[in-house]
Amino acid sequence: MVEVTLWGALGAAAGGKSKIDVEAKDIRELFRKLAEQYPGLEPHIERGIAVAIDGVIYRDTWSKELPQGSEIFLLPRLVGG
Amino acid sequence: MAGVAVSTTINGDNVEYLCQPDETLLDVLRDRLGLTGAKEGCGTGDCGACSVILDDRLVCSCLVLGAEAEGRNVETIEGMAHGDKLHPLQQKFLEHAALQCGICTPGFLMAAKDLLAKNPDPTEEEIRFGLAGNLCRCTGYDKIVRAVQDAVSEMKAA
Amino acid sequence: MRYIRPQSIEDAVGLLAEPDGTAAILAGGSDLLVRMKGGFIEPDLIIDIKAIHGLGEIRETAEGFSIGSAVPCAVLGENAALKKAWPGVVEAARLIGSKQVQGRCTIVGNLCNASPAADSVPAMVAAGAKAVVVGPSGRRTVPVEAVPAGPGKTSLAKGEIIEAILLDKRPPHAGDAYLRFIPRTEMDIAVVSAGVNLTLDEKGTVKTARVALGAAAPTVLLVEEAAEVLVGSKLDEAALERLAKVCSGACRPIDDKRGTVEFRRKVAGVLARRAATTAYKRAGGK
Amino acid sequence: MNFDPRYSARSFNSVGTRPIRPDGVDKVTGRARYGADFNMAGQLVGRILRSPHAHARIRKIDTSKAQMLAGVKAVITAADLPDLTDGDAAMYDILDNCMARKKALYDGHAVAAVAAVDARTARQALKLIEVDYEVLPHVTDVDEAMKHSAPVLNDSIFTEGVEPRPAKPSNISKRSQFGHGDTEEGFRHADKIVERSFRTEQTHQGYIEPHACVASVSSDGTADLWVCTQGHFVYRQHCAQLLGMEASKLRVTSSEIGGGFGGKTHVWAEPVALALSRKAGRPVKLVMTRDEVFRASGPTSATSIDVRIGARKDGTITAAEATLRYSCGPFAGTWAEVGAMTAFACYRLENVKTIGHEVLVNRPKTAAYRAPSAPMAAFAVESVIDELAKEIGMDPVDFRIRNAAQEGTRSSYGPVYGPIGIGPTLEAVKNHPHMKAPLSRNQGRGMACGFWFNFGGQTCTDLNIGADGSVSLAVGTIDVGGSRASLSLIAAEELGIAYEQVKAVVADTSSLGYNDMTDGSRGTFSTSMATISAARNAIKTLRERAAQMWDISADDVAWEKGHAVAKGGKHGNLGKLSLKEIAAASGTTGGPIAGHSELVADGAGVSFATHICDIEVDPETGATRVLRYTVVQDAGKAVHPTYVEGQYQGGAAQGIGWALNEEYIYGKDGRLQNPGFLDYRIPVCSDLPMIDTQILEIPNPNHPYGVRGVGETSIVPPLAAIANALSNAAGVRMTHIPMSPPRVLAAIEAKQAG
Repeated sequence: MVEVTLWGALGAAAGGKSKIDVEAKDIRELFRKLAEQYPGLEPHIERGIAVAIDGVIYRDTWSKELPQGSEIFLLPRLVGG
Repeated sequence: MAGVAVSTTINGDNVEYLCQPDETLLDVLRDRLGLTGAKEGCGTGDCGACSVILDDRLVCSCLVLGAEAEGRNVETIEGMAHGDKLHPLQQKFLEHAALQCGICTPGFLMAAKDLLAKNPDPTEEEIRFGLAGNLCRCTGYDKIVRAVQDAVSEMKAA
Repeated sequence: MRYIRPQSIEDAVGLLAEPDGTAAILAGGSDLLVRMKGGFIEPDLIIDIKAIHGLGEIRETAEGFSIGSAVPCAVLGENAALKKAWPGVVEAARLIGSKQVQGRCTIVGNLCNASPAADSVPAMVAAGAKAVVVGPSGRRTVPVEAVPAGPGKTSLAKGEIIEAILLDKRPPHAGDAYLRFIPRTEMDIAVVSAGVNLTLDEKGTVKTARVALGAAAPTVLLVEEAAEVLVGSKLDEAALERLAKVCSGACRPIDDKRGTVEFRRKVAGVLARRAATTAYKRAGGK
Repeated sequence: MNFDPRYSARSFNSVGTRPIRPDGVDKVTGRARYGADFNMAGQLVGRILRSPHAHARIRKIDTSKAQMLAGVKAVITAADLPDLTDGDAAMYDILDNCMARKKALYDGHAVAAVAAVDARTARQALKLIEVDYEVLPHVTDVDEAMKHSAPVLNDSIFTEGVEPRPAKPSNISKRSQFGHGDTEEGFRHADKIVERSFRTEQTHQGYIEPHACVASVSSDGTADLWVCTQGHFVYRQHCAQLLGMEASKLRVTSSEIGGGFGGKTHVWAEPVALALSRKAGRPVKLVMTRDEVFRASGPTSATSIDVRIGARKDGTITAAEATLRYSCGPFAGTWAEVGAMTAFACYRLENVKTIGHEVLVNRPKTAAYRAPSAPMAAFAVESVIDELAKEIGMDPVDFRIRNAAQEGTRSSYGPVYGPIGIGPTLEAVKNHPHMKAPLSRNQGRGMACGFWFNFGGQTCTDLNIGADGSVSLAVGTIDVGGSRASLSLIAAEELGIAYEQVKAVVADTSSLGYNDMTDGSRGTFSTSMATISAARNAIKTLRERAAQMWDISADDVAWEKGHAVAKGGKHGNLGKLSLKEIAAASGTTGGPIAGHSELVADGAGVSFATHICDIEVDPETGATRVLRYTVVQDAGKAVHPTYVEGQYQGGAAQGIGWALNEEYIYGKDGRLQNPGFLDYRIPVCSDLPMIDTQILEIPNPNHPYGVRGVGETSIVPPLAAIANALSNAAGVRMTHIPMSPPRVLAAIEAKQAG
């Protein structure tokens, strides 16, 4: 079980919650379960969400494991110049 | 529109071409003669990327008509190196990484060459004002100025 | 469209006077080609005047200097005698555009483009320069300030062309200066500018003065009241203050992308004061 | 992927040296080919007709006269680019931006295009296209656009991120919020609170090379696109999707790129060129004019930002808030959101809240520009930080050091930081000789900090070893400023060979797997990771081949300093085999030797910089001059230090231009007044001093060599650094960027008037 923190706009899509507990071993499973439990999040996941695991931001490595007790933070997927 | 027949010298070679009366020298160089070293950054003389030397004067080739080159002497970036030996300015631009994207580089090299031809030992301020007609968006000019300064030292020693 | 390179001024006048179509004079091309590129004009005939004998020369005469209308501004800066006599006019001409443009642009082109912000014009007006106009009915000489009639408009009639700019020979104790304000250090059009031309007596008192402002009104402003302020003074602080005030007051500027009315007013005065100080020093005043 | 990206400390032979770039000679001799330097046999000239109106309904477009003009081979409108986006709103916006569908949404919006035998004919054809516009009220100002009375650009936009969903459409496409703690509680504990509002005007990336491409669509459904871009794979995807092609049938070749800075991460005219070529059945070359570049590509957001920060007398910040309003052009974006994330990222804050509003206006579509959205937020925040330091009587550097984020700090945008460089850059600035240099009258010194995220992303690299032992490295990230040199260094380092033995090239989209764009400072970070991985794969093969040559087990072969070395006492007589020797024998040991890599380079590691700036002000005219400028930034590990310095200097120069003179100026008619380099004033050579740099190297734990992205952060601090310097020089706090002479003079006069 990991605790996932959602940024503002995502919280609204998850029924106003800012923290969610999810049983997930990696980012792929996290996204799948989030979409199942909170259908409102699905369009956001499709548009792209970045996952910060203990401060390191992952945009595309869906195989990245979520260590127990790590800090998981969902962020908008950003663009750069 | 009647074409204008032009006979001119480009990088030491006699060249003849036919151009439209409103066609710029830049368009002639790039589109008719395949000399694409001069770049069009603005087409209005504000960026210097199309700089060439026309009878010992630095000009924006976008502000010269192709017809005006009749009987004159045009120097472009393609004529700057001698065979496989780079001009000291070209060499110093490489060594100092005075280019990032490189689109402004041919214009800067022509401007720097013209500057040193008229002032072989310029101060930093003279270099900066001498190159003020050439825009560079990548480097902040620092390494360009240093490359010119280094080329000056080398050319004086030679 | 045709491109013609006449060999004589008469041929040029003849071509310009042709009844059909529009003709454009090409000297340096730094305004003409930009306007053509932007699609603002599409002349039927381009008359390149650079092959006309004498138009590419600066001549020193008994009366002063005659600067041919095809002389690039860079050449003005290379003429030691002209630079010594009229440093303000030369520095104004040398501020037009970049080094690349300098090798092409001309003060006559700058004048006939009729931009209120033209750099060389306030300096020429302050210098009392005259333009030699050639047309179908002959030659006439007019003060430079009579040429621009409004932004983009001149008083020249169809078929007329300026052959040269005349500058007087300098008496002793004379000096001129030109300053403009631009946001960058190069490559900009003047936001506002000032040209000052002074002659002094032996003691350093101003005998005659001419003050002209650029980008301060639809055409260059010759501010006679400013000249009156300076004449009789030794450019003391009070005179300079009054000069600045008069110049600011004389402005009739506009708000545009390059500056505001308030800014132009204030800075016109500042520049006039600074240019006057330089001109005074050049005239030998202390 | 079994590649381990973790950093391990090591010494370097090639990395950290400063060799000449592999593409250098071509660039100083005029041989390098950029977007407009390519031609195809029989090519036509493409040109685009653009709306002169800021906002207008397109009632009808009559192209019949243009089509009849001799020499015109194709005329297209939105009808020739049908909507194939299948509900993908972001793609629809790209399509609508490339060619207006129902409405022209800004001055310069494309409405039709032609392909003709030459430029003159194409220009004439444009004049013959008749567009019947119904001119609508427009709005270009970000604050005006938020008002209830403002004309609504898109009546299907209901503000996202607001509960309950608004009943009426508006120009605010999204509200976002970040932060933690209780700011109101925090402000109650503050001894001093500074609150100010700021504005920044819209700027353009200002690359010297206009957008240019040559498109060639064949009757068999395949197509080629030659184009200057920061991401040819992304361009392929977007163009293929908009034209209804299979991506594999569109080959995109990237030319040398004459600057991008984010502006060439978006497709603009490329789909139009392909559509013209498809209709005309001939190649089409389409090059934007400078006027078009300014009116219809690029710009960054214009912004309006409120900041409020409170601190105790001891220098501890107790609370910080910002509300950020960013213009997006006419399409929904996430620009304010990014600004809201970056605004307070430099600081350790218990109570912080940022709110972002995305605002639609009748201006060109906002595009990424180097650390997009961060410079404006940093301008507002770092100005208030400076003022607050003054209010509590603390040195601005010490104040920042006291509140700087560090490892373990919860960032203002959410996650907790790993090892970061803000503290070290501040300490370096504190001890920098620049801070102690004397100043004269009318001169002032300022400093400011900046943050950017940096990205990694999808990356694919091929490393091929020729029989002569030379190495060709094919990468898929565009080289915008010397990355081919850096990547060659990386390959040389990992293989243990000389830099000169490696030649890096950028491969086209048919020759290599997908790569993300060169954006987010990812070029060298991500592709160096992939290059290390590819080199390690090649080394594995090299070891196997050496083992064959020696007839021993590959497990007994190690790779040391560019040579295969047999391990263990029983092979003591075998000596070494160089890469060259193994390569020479490759034909009989199993064929060519190559290493391939595909990976997602995540873990880019955030980036911080602190800048110092000295300014002189002419109090009579408001003119300013930058006297001295110093950049201190963390690079993780500088692969080619000269090009790292170049990134620092270039970003600083762009920031200086933004701070002092660059701005989009719109008339009341909604038309852009200054679409050219004459009046859009980027710094010229004589405007700037030398820009000193100090590279800090705090290794990124998520890269084998410790590399961090370095491209973007340097544009973040200058706006604030200059504003702070100006405040110290002239005693006026500038809240409107650019700090152009009329604005500075007005501020000085207002102060004198009391």
